[in-house]
Amino acid sequence: MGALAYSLEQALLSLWRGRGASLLSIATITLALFVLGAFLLVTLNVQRLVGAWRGSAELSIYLQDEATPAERTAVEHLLDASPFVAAHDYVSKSQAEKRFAALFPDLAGLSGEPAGNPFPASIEVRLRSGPGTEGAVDALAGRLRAAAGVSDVRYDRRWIDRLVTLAGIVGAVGLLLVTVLSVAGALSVAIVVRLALFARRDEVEIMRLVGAPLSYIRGPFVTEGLLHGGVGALIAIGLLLAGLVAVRAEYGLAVQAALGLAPIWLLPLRLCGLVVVGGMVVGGIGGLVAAWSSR
Amino acid sequence: MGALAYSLEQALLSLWRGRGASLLSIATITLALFVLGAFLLVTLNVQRLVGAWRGSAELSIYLQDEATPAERTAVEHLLDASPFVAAHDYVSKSQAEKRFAALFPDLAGLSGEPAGNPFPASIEVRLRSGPGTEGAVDALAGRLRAAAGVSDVRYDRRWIDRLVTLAGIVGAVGLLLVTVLSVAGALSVAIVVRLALFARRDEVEIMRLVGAPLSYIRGPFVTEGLLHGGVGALIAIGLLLAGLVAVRAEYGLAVQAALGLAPIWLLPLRLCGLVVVGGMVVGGIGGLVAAWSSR
Amino acid sequence: MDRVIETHRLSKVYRRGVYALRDVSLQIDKGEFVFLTGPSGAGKSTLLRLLLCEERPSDGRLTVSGRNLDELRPREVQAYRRTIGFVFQDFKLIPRMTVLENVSFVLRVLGLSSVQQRRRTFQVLKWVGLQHRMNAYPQDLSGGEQQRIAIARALVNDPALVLADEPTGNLDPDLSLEIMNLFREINARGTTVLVATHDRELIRQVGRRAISLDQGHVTEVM
Amino acid sequence: MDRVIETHRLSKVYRRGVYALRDVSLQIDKGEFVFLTGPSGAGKSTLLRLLLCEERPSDGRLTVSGRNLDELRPREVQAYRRTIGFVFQDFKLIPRMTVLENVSFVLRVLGLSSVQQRRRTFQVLKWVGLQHRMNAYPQDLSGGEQQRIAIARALVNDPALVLADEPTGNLDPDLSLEIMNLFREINARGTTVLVATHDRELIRQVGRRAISLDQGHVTEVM
Ligand SMILES: Nc1ncnc2c1ncn2[C@@H]1O[C@H](COP(=O)(O)OP(=O)(O)OP(=O)(O)O)[C@@H](O)[C@H]1O
Ligand SMILES: Nc1ncnc2c1ncn2[C@@H]1O[C@H](COP(=O)(O)OP(=O)(O)OP(=O)(O)O)[C@@H](O)[C@H]1O
Ligand SMILES: [Mg+2]
Ligand SMILES: [Mg+2]
Repeated sequence: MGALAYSLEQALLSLWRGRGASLLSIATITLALFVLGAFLLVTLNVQRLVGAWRGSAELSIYLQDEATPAERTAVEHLLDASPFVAAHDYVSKSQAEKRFAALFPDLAGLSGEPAGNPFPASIEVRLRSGPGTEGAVDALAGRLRAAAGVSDVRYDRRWIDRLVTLAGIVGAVGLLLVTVLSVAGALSVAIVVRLALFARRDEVEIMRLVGAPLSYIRGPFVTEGLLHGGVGALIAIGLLLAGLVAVRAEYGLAVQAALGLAPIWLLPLRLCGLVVVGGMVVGGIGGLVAAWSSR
Repeated sequence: MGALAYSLEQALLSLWRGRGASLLSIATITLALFVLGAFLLVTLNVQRLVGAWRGSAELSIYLQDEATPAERTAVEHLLDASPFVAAHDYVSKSQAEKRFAALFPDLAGLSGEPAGNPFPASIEVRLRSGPGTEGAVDALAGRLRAAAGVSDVRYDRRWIDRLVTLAGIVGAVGLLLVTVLSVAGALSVAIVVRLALFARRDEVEIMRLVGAPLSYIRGPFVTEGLLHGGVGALIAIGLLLAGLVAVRAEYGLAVQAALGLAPIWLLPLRLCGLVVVGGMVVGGIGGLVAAWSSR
Repeated sequence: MDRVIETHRLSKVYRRGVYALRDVSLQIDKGEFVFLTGPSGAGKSTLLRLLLCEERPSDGRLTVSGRNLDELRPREVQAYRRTIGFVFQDFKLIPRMTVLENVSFVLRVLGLSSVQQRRRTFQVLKWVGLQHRMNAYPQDLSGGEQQRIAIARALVNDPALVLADEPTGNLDPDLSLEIMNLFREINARGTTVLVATHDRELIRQVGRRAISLDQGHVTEVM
Repeated sequence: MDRVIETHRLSKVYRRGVYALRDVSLQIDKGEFVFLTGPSGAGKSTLLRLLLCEERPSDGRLTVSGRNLDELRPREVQAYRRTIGFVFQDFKLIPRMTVLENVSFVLRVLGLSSVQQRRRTFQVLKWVGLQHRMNAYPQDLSGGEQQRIAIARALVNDPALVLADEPTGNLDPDLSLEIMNLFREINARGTTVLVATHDRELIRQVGRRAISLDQGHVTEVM
């Protein structure tokens, strides 16, 4: 009990008396955890985004102008039968023209003139994502392309592949960086606690010589590591939140418009907990190691 | 001269005698510079990749089966007239069928059966990228859509927008991280030099009191900072090279296949120079600041 | 009578074969007041450091109150040190702590209440004449003042054994004698005292048993 | 005769209003050998620290060889210190350097060739009787040995002024007298020597002028 109270008191005192070095140390831990958290956050959000995009992957079936309603129904039956189709939507020729006019108002006059409405009717299909989807959808696309009344089938697969590859690379780089940064974080805690120990190695030696129990000698360092880690983690979380809010305010609408999806702006509680606990554990371990290694 | 030789000698001695702390310090600088370099590298490559993709953005013009050669020529004239078209390529119905058969050999039987060849002839257009391209290409697409003999025009704009937005976000996050990491790097150098100073503050005080010139007192610390920074930078460059080679070996082919482009695997000499000079400057400044602040 | 300190053919060799002590055999009984004297580098501090378990003997046996110091485990060493009052030749005060904290720390570790800590600390600071400097930091004190703080710290927990290494090296003769009288007082209450000093005048004035060392050998036991 | 040290109503107040020196006026001529004495806390070390520019006077004037120390710029302070030999009460040896390096460092700064550095260093180490320990590190020496290294360092560059703070506090009487003879020898060659000590016996034996301080005041000039 005495040693515990003493450790906390001394750690707080040391934090206060050595404000400069402590600030430096906490800043380092904050940075390490901030970068780590930011990475986890970005990776998480990109993964979800890509997931959402994959979920919304579309198959567009363009119908010939001369396609009969029966042919259209046959195509729709084909779609209903596939387990990978989430929903489908018929877009008539006139709807397609309206859409085009809405997108390009300045070209509206051009479109209708010589040969009536040039836009084909189409069926837009939303696919369900899941394992094996791609191959199956490729097969379905081939079948549809061969169906009567269908003029063309477009499946945005190439782009999705590119995106998935890109997301994979970003994820891999992210993982690498997170690893590197975890090591950097641990290293900086070690340095900082070593700094604290260096600054007080004479003191530790004196305590030893006047017979202080080991808990009194080591306790303050472990506590100081814990405090540094915890405070650094809390500041890092604050920064992450602030950054998230700022990015959201700055880019939120633009991103939403461009991506056609509301991106996921999450700072999961689990992540926060992880950062705090991680910071304290790493800080505490750093303190422990430093304290133990003191001769 | 005497002070210079003395500084170098003492810095090397300090590096050797304090191997543990020096290693820790160099490792930190290495990590900071490595992460920074990795970021610059990834940002650079992603930017080039997106640029390449934008350059290869395609416009596909599907021709009606009943389109006459004259109509096709008219369309081609329209394309030739646009300054944004880099090249165009006619794909006949039979070529389209062959392509499909090559891509989906198992569906080859399906395609030809009921209504002859279902694939439309098309003209594939490669666009030149540049400012204002997008709006102009949208207009061009509208005009083409209205031309005689054209059944549909597809412009992969939505996907490119998504990609550009994503690349922009990645770039912004990258910039933020590079900033944060530069600060972290400077901070860790400051900590490390402070550590060195802390470990030797009594010595510095004694030197002062026995009348050592200021160059003798400060020189070794500045030199030590320079050495730490330089060594750290060299190791970081080595790691970057190794990482690049490893990623290339592991993912090179897959990435190339998926992206349809050979990605740029560069470690520009400029970047290397920047990292080394940056490391030494930051290290030297850290040493200088620490040495100056020593009362 | 009880043996407090007993050494048998005790030797200490430092790196590079420097013999600081060689075959030293001596006994000190409970309640004795003994001086340890000898020229610079004779091995006085080394003997005291061995008694504090700061160093381990290279050879021979060293027992304090019947316990062989070489066999103590780390936790026991700390507990053993708490029963000793030690005045270091270079003071070894903690720069981060005030004079009061430096002295009362020893009591805190022993678990005394803070009221008791303050009372006892104030008392020993008064003994050495420095109660008015109790809120100063060690580096703000003169050499002699630091030395007296070191003495106060050694005496604060009423140790059964006091070991003092050159405790009056930075004090003027009057003050030195005062401090020696303090040691005598404590000795009169049953504490065993061993003082290393080169001040022959002081030994003469106090008039107690003195053990002379020279180049690691015991040369004279008065 | 030339004045080397001259103080006029010199005062030094530390934080919290501790007066270490109060209105001290004294003169020391070139070639003099002067003792500074007084009880613990009298202000001896403070006066020496002021002479080394380690502290700035709070009030009054302090000139050395006609230069007001308060007006020196940092670079000049360092150059001035190189002309002084100072023995610190707490030795102030650099733990990272061997005895040889500690002593020869002063010569290196002065730009002597390494042969000259070695020859001169070896000579002063012989004076203090420690040439056989020249490759040891300070923390591996006894208290008295460290003190003698500090003395060797102060004398190595043949300074015009030697200031010594309690240079024999950790030495036995015979060795103390030897060191004092060393100072006398250097003094005979024209160096001004100012030694702070509490050892009245030593002052008596050496038989030179002594200035007494008490609580910051000059009480006696013998
Ligand atoms: N840095 C400081 N801050 C505050 N007070 C100080 C400081 N240094 C010295 N003092 C005080 O100034 C007074 C004179 O100190 P000084 O060191 O000059 O004494 P001294 O004559 O050398 O004593 P001793 O013989 O014990 O070494 C003492 O009371 C001391 O406590
Ligand atoms: N850590 C060490 N490593 C090597 N040699 C040492 C070490 N400590 C002491 N010595 C040597 O051992 C011998 C005895 O040292 P000790 O400190 O016991 O002497 P002392 O009697 O206390 O002398 P003083 O009166 O000068 O303090 C000396 O020659 C010293 O140089
Ligand atoms: Mg000793
Ligand atoms: Mg003094």
